[in-house]
Amino acid sequence: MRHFGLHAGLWLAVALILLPPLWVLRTSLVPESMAYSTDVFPAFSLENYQSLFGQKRFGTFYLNSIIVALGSVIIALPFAAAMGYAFARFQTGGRFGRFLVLSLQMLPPVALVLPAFAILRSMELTQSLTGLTIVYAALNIPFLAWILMGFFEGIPVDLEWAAMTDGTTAWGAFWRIVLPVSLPGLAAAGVLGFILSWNEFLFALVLTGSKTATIPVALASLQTSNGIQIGKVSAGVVLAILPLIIASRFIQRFIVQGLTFGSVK
Amino acid sequence: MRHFGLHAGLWLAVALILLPPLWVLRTSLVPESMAYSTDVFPAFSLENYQSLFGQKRFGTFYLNSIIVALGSVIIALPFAAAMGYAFARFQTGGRFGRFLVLSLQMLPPVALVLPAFAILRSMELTQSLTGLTIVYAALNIPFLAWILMGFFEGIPVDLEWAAMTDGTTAWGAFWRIVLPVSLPGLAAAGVLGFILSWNEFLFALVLTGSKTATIPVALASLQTSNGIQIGKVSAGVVLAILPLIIASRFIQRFIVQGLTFGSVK
Amino acid sequence: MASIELRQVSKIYPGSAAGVKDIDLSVADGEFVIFLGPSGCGKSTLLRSIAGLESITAGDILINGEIVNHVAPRDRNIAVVFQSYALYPHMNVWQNMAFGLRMRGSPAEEIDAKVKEAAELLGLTPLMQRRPSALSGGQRQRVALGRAIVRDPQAFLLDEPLSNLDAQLRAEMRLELVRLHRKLGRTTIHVTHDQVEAMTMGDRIFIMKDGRLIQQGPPLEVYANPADTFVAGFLASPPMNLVSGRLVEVGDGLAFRTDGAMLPIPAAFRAAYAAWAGKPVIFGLRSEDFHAAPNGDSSAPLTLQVEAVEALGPENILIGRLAGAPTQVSARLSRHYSAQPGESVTLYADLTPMHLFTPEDGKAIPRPRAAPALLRRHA
Amino acid sequence: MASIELRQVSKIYPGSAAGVKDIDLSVADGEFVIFLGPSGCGKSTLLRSIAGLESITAGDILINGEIVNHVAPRDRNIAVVFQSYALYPHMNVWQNMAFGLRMRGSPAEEIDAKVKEAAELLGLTPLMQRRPSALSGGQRQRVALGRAIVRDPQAFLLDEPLSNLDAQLRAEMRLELVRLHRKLGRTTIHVTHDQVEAMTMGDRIFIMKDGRLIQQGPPLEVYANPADTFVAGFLASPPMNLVSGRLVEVGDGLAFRTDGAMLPIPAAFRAAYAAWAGKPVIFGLRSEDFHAAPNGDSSAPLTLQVEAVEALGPENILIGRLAGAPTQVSARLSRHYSAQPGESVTLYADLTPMHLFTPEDGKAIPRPRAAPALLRRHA
Repeated sequence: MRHFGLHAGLWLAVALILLPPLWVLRTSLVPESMAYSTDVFPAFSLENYQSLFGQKRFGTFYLNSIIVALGSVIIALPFAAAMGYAFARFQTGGRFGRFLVLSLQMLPPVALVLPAFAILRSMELTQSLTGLTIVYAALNIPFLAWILMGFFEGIPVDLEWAAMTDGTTAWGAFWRIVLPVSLPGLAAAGVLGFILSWNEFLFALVLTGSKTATIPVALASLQTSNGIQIGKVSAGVVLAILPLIIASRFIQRFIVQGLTFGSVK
Repeated sequence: MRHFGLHAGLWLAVALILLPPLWVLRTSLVPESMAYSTDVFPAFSLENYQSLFGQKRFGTFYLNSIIVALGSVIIALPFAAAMGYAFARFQTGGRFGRFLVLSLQMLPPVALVLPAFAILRSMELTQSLTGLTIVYAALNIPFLAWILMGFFEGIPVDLEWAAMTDGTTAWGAFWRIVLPVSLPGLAAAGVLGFILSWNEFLFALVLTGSKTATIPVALASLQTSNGIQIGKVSAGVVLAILPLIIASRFIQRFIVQGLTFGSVK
Repeated sequence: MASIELRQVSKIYPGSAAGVKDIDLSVADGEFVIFLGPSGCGKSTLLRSIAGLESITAGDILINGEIVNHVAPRDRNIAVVFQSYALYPHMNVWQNMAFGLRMRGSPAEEIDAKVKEAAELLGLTPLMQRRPSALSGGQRQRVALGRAIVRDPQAFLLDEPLSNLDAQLRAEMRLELVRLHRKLGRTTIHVTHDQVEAMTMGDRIFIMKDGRLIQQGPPLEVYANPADTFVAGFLASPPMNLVSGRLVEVGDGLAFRTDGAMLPIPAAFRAAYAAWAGKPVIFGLRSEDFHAAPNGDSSAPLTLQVEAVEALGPENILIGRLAGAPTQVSARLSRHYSAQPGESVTLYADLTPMHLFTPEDGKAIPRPRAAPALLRRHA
Repeated sequence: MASIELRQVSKIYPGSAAGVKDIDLSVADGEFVIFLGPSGCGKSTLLRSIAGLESITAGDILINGEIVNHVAPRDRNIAVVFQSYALYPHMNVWQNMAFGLRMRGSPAEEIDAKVKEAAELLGLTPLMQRRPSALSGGQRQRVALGRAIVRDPQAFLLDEPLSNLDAQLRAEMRLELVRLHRKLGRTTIHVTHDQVEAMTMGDRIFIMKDGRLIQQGPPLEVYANPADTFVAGFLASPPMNLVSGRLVEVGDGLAFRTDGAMLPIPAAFRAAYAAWAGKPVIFGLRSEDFHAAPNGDSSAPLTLQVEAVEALGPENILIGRLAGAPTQVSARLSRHYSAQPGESVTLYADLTPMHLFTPEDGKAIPRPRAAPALLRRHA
């Protein structure tokens, strides 16, 4: 009897967590007019998705988001890796240096938006994907460096020493041993950076134009002028999460596959 | 000669990193009229700070931010700790469970703002600090749980076993051993949660009123209507970062003080 | 204060080969026993099951004759010393040692008295205010021991408590643990993979392999009568020499024939081994049973082609092969006897303690038991 | 192919007591030497300095007579085998072994031939496609060795390569490393804290403590003539017995007097020790120099109050005290001799290999050297 109560409570908790996202999925797949119906599934329809990709040009925004998020990660990762490695292996800057990296993360983004806008305008990069990509890369670097620092610290220095006696330079040991061994960490950091850029709203709103908007900006536009178009918002949310889930599952497998260290145990 | 070039390059890089924040500090301490002067330090003045705390009611916003950020961390930490511990020690939900936690982090915040607004309005909690605190707590939980999970995994299960043979229940071992030993991790997670809440803009903008605004919203208001008041913005940025720096330094010492495990090495 | 009994205990981890299978054993009240085996043999799993830290898949665990399968660890009144010591890092030595008593709600004066007594016993008194991180390895080990003693438990379970100490300290703690056991008289199970600890510390050894109990008995008896080739090899260093060959009839006796040697079987064993005449067997003889000179009736001369000499200081180990044989043989000789690699030397094998094993499963072929060498004292 | 010489080498870590100070040593071409010492004594630091992985604070390191202080590790042509093995986890066995040659730009056929040869030598051929994570500890150890051999380096530096193996495998690899050295003839420095490895593997031992070189020499010579009480204690298990007392004149001879015993100093040492008559000294005698029966001229009877007996199987260690003495003494006796704790037994100490040390700094008091016991062969 006690166990039954416990299990009922647990299932209730699971339902509380899982129902909202499932309801979003459901709402995205019924016609807009039935979105607020209390029926579980009144009618199946792809009209929300069709409308998003047709009339609302979500295809473009989707592509914009991918370009910006992917681009920012590709730019940020090498810098972050070099920075994280320097902190991890050579204790560059000591404790104060590490603190400085973390403190970069503390600047309130809202204080950076207008300066960023001013700089980009002087370079004629507002309303352009290039500008937003650069800004996202800059925002990502300290965070990714912090994460990779932890990862590099977990790689035994013996591996680099072995490579150096085997005939590489210190740089060669980093390039041929540390980087390949860190692939799971780089992948994880990359995904996190991708998620942050993908979801970012404030900078995207200020720095993009109607053609260069990203998904969050597009989602916001569905929620403002003519009231909330809940069906389309739901479909947009589903679309927004989709690539993240795909990326994570892929990465998850990659991480789990586990290049465990060939050293002891 | 080669070394001289190298060092010059390094100092240049350091200057590039350090100058902007130092310039912000400088701008906050000169009169508004001389903010754009090219002189290094034309005149010292606290007028920006006085104006912020007088006319701009920054004192209130400051207090609001502290209440909201601190409150959200205090609410989120116990849940996040329980969740992280369950994932770390009992492999609750297995790999899929962990993935679910991370995926909560992927929801684009912009898609959550209006639902949150709707829910809070039905509870008459818009324009209130309570509402914002609850929302921030909810946003913090998965992220903090993820961080603490890693920390709990680093605590040898032997410690809990020892406590359990010493006469505690499993819950007692968690409460009396795991939690105290994890204090550095809890502190680090708490600071991160505090920073995220402190800097958050989007939810704060939508969910607060003129009296319950937080620092980021107040900063944004300085940058809009009558052009950018750069002196006050600079002062505001300095004020916004100050508590974070204080908190981090304190926490940093706490983390470094190092409750290294009493087990082998 | 407690006997411990395991009946058909199994612990299976889903999707893993580890665990233990069908373990039957009993430890008498006050006994000091050793669980010995290579890493992964299941000895620590068994220990944790007895402590209640792991639930068992099948069977019963009895403490003092009562089934405790579902009794919580804290109610079994058993103390565990972990390999990692598992000291609470946020407490000082005093607090670590007092924790168990405080959890049981003992009065403050009693706690203080007992902690002081145990600290005195272990020489920890000057360290009471230190955190574990400020202690050396040996001191941590003592605190872990003290934490166990203070509670006055029914039994001590020690999980490789010496494996993180250096050689000299390990030798000292071996003696000290035995001394403590004699003083406290509590049932003790000591888990180890070290054959020296196994030989010197316990009343009985339980030898485990791949989750099964292979052999049990007093150390010297197991040493003298290994149940199979695994035990023969594991319980000594260098391990017992094992040579494949064939049992043949020679005149009215038996002999073991292998490449390069023909060894007469002692008369006392002939009847026992008669059934194996003509069949392939594995011959086992310990390295200390080779001598530089003939030694009694059952000595047989052998020619060893020396390949390496390990001069340990107190003794020399000669390693080589019988002429043409594929298996390496090691002989433990006094430090006054040596040879050069490449030389051929004549050694005399004392065959009284010899063993034969079956080639199929390595089990010992039964023969009259050898008495342990221990109490045959002669000046 | 390489001699290695260290001249006044120091490595100081700022703000740390670790490091090494003023090390002078030289290793001849083709020699196999051991760096022995407790953990933290600086032996690994020294090894890494020779490999070029750590810069030294002062002094010179010479390889083949040339100062290499500022030569990069990859240009020293030295192979290091790390305690952790440090296999590249993202490469299979073949790639791990080929890495060094590929970095040096060797032609593909040559790489393949050399890797195959080394794999054959170490029995790794069936494992070439495996990742390190799919190998056992012993296999990893072999791959690390193979990776070093393939490159045909001038010298091998081995940093506790056996410490992560279990006892049996460790004994096998000891022999195998010696065999490999004999086959390849390369200068080898083997770092260890294990006295058995030190005694059996090297041509010479260098004993280190607290960053300083304490003693060097062939193993048995160091064993027979320890420079101080640290070496005396470290190089054997059980360590040399050290008893405090006083040197006294008895008739025309000398004797060592301590609580419970009076031991005559052998005539050969009287002249050397004469200056210490009447002064406090530390007397040292190894546990194997106690016998159950008188053994030649310099045997002295002693009464041992037995406190513990460790029956190892091949031999028994008796641990006890001389009547009333505070220091514990251990005696290594044959397995045929034993006693019960609590008994008093008479043993005979062979005083020929005795030592005296100064109580102030533990240094050995010079006396005529004892020849190592090794080659006094008698059947």
